Amino acid sequence: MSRYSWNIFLTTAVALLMIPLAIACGGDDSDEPFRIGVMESATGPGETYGTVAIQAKQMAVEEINAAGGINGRMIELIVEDSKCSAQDAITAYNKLTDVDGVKIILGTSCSGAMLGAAPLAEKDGVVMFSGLATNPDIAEAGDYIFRTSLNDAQLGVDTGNLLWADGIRKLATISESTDYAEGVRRTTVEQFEKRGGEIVGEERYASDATDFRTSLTKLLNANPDALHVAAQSEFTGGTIVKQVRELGYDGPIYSEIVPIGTTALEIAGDAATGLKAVITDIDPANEKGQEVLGNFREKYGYVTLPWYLGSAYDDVYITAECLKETNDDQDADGLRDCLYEITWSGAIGDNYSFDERGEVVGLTNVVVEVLPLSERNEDNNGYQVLGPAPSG
Amino acid sequence: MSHLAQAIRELGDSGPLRRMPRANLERIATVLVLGWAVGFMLWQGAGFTITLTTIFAIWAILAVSLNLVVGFTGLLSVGHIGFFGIGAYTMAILASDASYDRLRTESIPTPDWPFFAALPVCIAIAGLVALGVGVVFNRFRDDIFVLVSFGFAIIAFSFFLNLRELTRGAFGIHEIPRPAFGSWVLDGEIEFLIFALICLALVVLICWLIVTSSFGRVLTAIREDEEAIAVFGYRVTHFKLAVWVLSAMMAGLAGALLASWTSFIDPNSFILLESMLLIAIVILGGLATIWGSLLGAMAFVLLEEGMRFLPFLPPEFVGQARQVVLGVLLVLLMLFRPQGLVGRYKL
Amino acid sequence: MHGSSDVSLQLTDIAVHYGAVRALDGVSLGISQGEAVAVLGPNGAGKSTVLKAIMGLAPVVAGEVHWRGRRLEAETHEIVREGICFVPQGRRVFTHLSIEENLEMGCLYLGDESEKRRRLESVLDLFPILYDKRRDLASQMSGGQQQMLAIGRGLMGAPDLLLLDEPTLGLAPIVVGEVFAKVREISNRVDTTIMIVEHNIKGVLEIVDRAYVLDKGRIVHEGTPESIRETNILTDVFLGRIQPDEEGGGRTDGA
Amino acid sequence: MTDSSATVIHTIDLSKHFGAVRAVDELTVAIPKTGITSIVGPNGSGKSTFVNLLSGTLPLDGGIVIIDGVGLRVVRAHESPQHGITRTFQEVRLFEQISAWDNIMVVLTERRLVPSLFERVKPAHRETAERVLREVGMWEKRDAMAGELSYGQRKLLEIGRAMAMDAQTYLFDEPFAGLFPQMLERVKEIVIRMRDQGHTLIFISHNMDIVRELPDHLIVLDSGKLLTEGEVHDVLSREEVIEAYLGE
Amino acid sequence: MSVWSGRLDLSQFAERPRDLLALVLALAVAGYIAWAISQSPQQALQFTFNGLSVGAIYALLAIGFTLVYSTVWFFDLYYGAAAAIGAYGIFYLRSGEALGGLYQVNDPAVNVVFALVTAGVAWWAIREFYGRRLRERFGPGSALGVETLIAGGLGAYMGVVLAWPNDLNVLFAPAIGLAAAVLFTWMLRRTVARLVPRPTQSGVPVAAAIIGAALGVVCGVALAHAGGSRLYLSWVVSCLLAGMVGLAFYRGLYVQIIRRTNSRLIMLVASLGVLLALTALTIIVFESAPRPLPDVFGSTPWQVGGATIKGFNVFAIGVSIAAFIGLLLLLKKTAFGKSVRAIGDDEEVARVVGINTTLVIAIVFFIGAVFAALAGVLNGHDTAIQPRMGLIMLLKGWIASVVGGIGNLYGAIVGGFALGLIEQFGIWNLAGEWKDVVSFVVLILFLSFWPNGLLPRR
Repeated sequence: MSRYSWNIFLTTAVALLMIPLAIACGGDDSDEPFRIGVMESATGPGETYGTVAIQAKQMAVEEINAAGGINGRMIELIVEDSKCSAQDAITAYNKLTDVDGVKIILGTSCSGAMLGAAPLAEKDGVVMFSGLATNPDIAEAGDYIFRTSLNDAQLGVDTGNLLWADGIRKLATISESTDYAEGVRRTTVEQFEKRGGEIVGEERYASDATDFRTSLTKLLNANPDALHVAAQSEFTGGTIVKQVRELGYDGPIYSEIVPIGTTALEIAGDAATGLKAVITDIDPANEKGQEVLGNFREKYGYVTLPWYLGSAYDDVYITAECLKETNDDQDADGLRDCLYEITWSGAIGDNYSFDERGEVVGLTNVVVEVLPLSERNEDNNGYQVLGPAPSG
Repeated sequence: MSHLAQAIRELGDSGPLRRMPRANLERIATVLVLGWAVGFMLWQGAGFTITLTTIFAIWAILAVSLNLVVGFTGLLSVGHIGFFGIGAYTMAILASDASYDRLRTESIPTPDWPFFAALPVCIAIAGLVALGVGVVFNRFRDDIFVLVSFGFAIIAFSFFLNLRELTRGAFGIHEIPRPAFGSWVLDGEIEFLIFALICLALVVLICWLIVTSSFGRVLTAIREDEEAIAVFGYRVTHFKLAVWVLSAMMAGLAGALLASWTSFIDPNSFILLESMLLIAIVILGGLATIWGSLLGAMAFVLLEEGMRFLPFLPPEFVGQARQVVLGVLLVLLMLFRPQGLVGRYKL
Repeated sequence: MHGSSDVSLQLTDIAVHYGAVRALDGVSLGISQGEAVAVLGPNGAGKSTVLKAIMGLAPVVAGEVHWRGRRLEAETHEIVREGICFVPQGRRVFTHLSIEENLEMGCLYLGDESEKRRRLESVLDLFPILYDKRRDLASQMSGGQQQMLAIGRGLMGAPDLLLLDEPTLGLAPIVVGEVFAKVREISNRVDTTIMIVEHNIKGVLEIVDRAYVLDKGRIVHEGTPESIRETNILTDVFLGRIQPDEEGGGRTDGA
Repeated sequence: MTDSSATVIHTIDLSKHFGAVRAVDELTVAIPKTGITSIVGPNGSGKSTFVNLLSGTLPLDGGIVIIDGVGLRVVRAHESPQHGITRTFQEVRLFEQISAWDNIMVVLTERRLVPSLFERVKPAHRETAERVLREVGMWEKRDAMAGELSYGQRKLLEIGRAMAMDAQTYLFDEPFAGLFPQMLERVKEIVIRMRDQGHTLIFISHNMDIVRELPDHLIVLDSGKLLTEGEVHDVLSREEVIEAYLGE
Repeated sequence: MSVWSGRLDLSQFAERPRDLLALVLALAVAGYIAWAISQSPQQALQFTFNGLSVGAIYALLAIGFTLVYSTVWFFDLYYGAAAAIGAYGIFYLRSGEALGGLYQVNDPAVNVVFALVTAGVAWWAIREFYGRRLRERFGPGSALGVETLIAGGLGAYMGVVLAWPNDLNVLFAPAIGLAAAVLFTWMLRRTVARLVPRPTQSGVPVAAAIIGAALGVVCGVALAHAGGSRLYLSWVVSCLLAGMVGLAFYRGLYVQIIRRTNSRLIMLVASLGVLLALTALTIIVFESAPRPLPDVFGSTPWQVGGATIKGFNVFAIGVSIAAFIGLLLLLKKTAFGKSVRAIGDDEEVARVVGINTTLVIAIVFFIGAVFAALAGVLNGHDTAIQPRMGLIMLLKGWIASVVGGIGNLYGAIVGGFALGLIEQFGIWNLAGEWKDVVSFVVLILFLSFWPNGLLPRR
């Protein structure tokens, strides 16, 4: 036992000695480039968005730097993986703020991760600026929290209206058990029921599920007019569409952005034809947006989730614009004030701005339909825009 | 176990069993991990060190409490994460002051209790659940116990994810408050760290008292031969149940701390894989020693955070790389040192 | 088939270490064709280890085993094919196999079906009890029958040398007598060389031609049963009067 | 038959089946309180099962066990010490990965759950443990792990562990098996000393030298049934015993 | 295995009330299913199909599990990784065809690793089977050289196959041709030997060799031209790789651990380490997101009485039943089978009576891992793959083998299908997300009432 006591004593002593020492050593650096943190889910369920977002941001930074930077200073991105999980987001956040001394964080791609780190950012006065997180709760997360992605609540209202307008009265839903997909489903159902529709079946699945036939069998047995799919990962979205067709269902399918992603359409194949989705999309008439997509394809050889790509890209430019004013990457308050005032025209839309909750205003959802297999190509991403989402 | 007896009988023919090499490995491991920790602190500075130490404190509570079950009682439980989650969720539900009514997402009742009122409830509920589970699990042993404890971890996770009326499912629960003494809220990182370390110290003290008491000795005997110790007048099931519940209560405490520290929890923190990592660090550190679990938890935390700084490793693979390292370490330990780095017991 | 040398098995300076424990320490012994030899000694003397060293089951760190004039360094499962069969301690039979299958296991490697059947018949002939129950599971038999079965299984390999490790351990006196009788019968009738490790000294000395006495991993005596009965060597060994150093549990006070 | 007032354990129609095998078959025996009783019989005659039933290691399938005048239909292992019974096992079952000292200590301390949480080693425990370890000659080896001891030492330690219980009745399952003469003498000595202290000793053995020498009373089992019982030399000369067991 | 039987003995004393309770439980389940069928026969039929489809995969896993378990008495968690390796092997080889080549993965490091594993396993196998003969003929030095040369060649071949998966059929043609040639030659000689009297056989071997070689060439050429065979050749390569990795783990790791200790839990934890490391490595190589496999035959659903089932699912059911029957014959009829059963009873004695236990157990591990990989492949084609699929499949296979009766082959297949059906019917009026909970609750209930499973090992 004496050896243990000695060991324990040793640790305690070392730990006590080292804490002040460590505090003394933690220095800061105000070197040449502006340092901006990036937290995206490079792995985990939100991998596709995270990867696209990181790449889009890097592309934007390279463009800015190639054009001479901001007031002559370069931008440096410090990327951390938030893995679509609150806990990992907190760790990544702490690493970014404590180790790298970052005051501006672009991210994250998952609402769960965002909600985990947001309270810390709010307390520390660090700006968190996401292009992808859609959970309605984020609106209330604080003063320093911004996003260019549309709130799920709006998406749900639009989808509910669309369903009703298309003559759907009995709806079956299946959604992934993640905050995003659940949020979409919930708001959709709420609006749909408000309009007088009836929900005849509800199923959920865990993110690592690959076999949905049981759930789908039950849903189809309830004879719905339409099926609504809300997925977090393109993979599950695509697979559900495929498997439901395999089970002999030929009615309409409605969904959101995920099941019409490139990977999802590749998995679903012809089964996805005719699938309708309410998404935010880059206006084909928006030259800036098309240019960004073109550059991205040239650089990385693929394009997926174009709107989120553009959103992540715009975030960097908006931040850069504000840094021009503040000229200090440690001045989070200045950045915040700038963001509240800014009106921006970029890849994802013209003249959008932020309201007092940090929510983006000035962007709208559209309804799209997936094309038959033979008509899909790289330029149309496999779907056509039917028009703006019906209101009311 | 009778394999062991068999082997020993055979060896007994030719003299006493060979002694395990008790080289200085223990001391080397200790110094290595501590040195690593110190070096890390010096290199990284205070802020991050505080975060890491807090994570360490929480995992150490888990590891020490799991060691009571695995190392001292010989029940290889992979389901400990379930109690951790129960503690965290109880704290979250009771103490969260978020009012979800104003939001459009799933809403749950939030009684908005203060931290210290919710804490005993967290511990108690983890203990109660453990009692129920333990009564059923008491009959299982060895690899079947491993299997059903896998089951418990999965069932617990499923409840966190799917019992939406209580846990908000995948949305998670946020705005979980920090501990507060009256009006003094421990919202600083250092204050919380100290609080967590005090909790850890308490848990270590309690565990130390348990394992050095008569109760602890009985546990080790149960680990070695359940039927034999029963003949000497001990109700084995009660002892097993008691240590299972105690250990679960400590895990519940760790969960409550986690919830309060991160202020947000969702089911992703309580997946099966985390539980497998947890058992890996307990075995890695050493079975049937408290110190070993502390060492294991420390190595575990340092491993992940240390690997973030490896230049050749893309950041997104740090978690996986750590898992690879832990897996390989586990294999090597089973090969050369089945009792773990500073352990006192071989499975 | 037989080697040129009179000595069929020769151990030279065998040392076996289990970690720090020296189970055997320079043991040399030999057996001639047709002999029956006993290895005696107290617990922990290394008796069983001698047999295990021959069978390649013990970590031999030094020394050589020669079998029919050639060095024996095959793996355990190949040694059986060399004509050495080992009947381990403790009635270890395959409990989930029938008696017949158990016996077949003794020469599973043999391709020749008719030879297998011939051996099976001769073994069943030697053990009539087994013949009656040959379709039953081995787990349903009594201890004595299991021991017979284990010996029979050893004989299925048609061994030139049969190694028996404590064949009477834990058996009732009546069965002990039977086992010894069978061993004697095998030794005489089938003309098999036998090496037997036993703690029942009285019984085993009746049936062997020669015996070695082991203590603490060394051979302390070798001779005929008579010579062992005459000298006090066994008493000395068992009471620890030889080399009273080292050994921990074997204090002689109070004896 | 021994007279019942001096009987410590009395079984009536004791039965135990393993599937179709009747390991113990309606066994009715009485074991006298004083002296040493030995149980012998061919392999598989149910000796160990009998001991396991008495100590509660196996549940009864039928019959009654009367211990000190108390009739039991169910014997629970953890209650057997309350009936004054303790035992050793055929395959030595020590707590392998704890020290010899702790192996003894574990049977000395508090049985009740909650008090045991707060109990530390008391001087009285220490004294008993030391006494027992010295008695079986294992005092020098007290810090060694039980699993690292030699076979004989393990046997001694197991007997020591039973002695530390200070019970009325000791069930020893093959205490002499596999021991070389020197160790054997020591175990014999211990057994005699315990008898002289007034304990009841019941042991199973195949070693006929010892069976002839030590016990006062002999019980012979055959295929789960009582073959015969009585005074040692008388029993050993009976026809049926010679036929079923001794074969000389 | 005295531990095991001892434990079984102790738990065998089912008291009357427990039996009664079990009966009530069984009746309740039967009643529930009858009620479900009466509610919606079509859904019940669909659920049955679904249950049998997944049950086939569980059964396949459980069979392999049981085989290994009843030989070495520990649950080898590597099986989870084997399933994932099997499935990802297909993805690795066929990623150019899946997802329109979106995620091309061909990593030289991975190829080298598998080439080395192949070489190592081949080296070991040659030594084990022919080592003695080679040494006797050529002497130890040159024997070693020959062995190394052959093994190195095979390893390099595997490396090449993995590096150019798009030409798998061409690359495989020589190997298949050679195998076919040997097989045909052997068959011809045997047939001739049966039909023709002995003395007139002088020219037969040469003729047989020529004909056999010709047929082999035909096979090889046919294969090289059959582009569609690539997918199914990938199955072979993938299962083979998983099997070899399993064998390598046994020979390189488990044997060493067994030599040092003999504790089932130590083995279990070691294999847990293997599982953790391999799962993480799979994620590192292939990323954690799920991926689909290319379409196979039988992907279009059939309508049967209002329910639909894919031809591929029927195929999977057939595979698991065939695997079961094959294994059963192997165990009952062959000397190998007897060796396996003998090793299950007592490994050391089996060695002592002349069984090369290392070899037999290695083959058992190989077979088990191949079955697991096959299960992974079937599951992957049926739905999709993701790196952690192995863990879930492993647990389901484990449950199936325990529910069926530990160490009993019949139990494993019954358990597998039973688990598949129970899972489906269990969530008849529960939400689908509770599926895993249902299987574990069933497991725990089962173990409480029938500790030995449905069909215990004698």
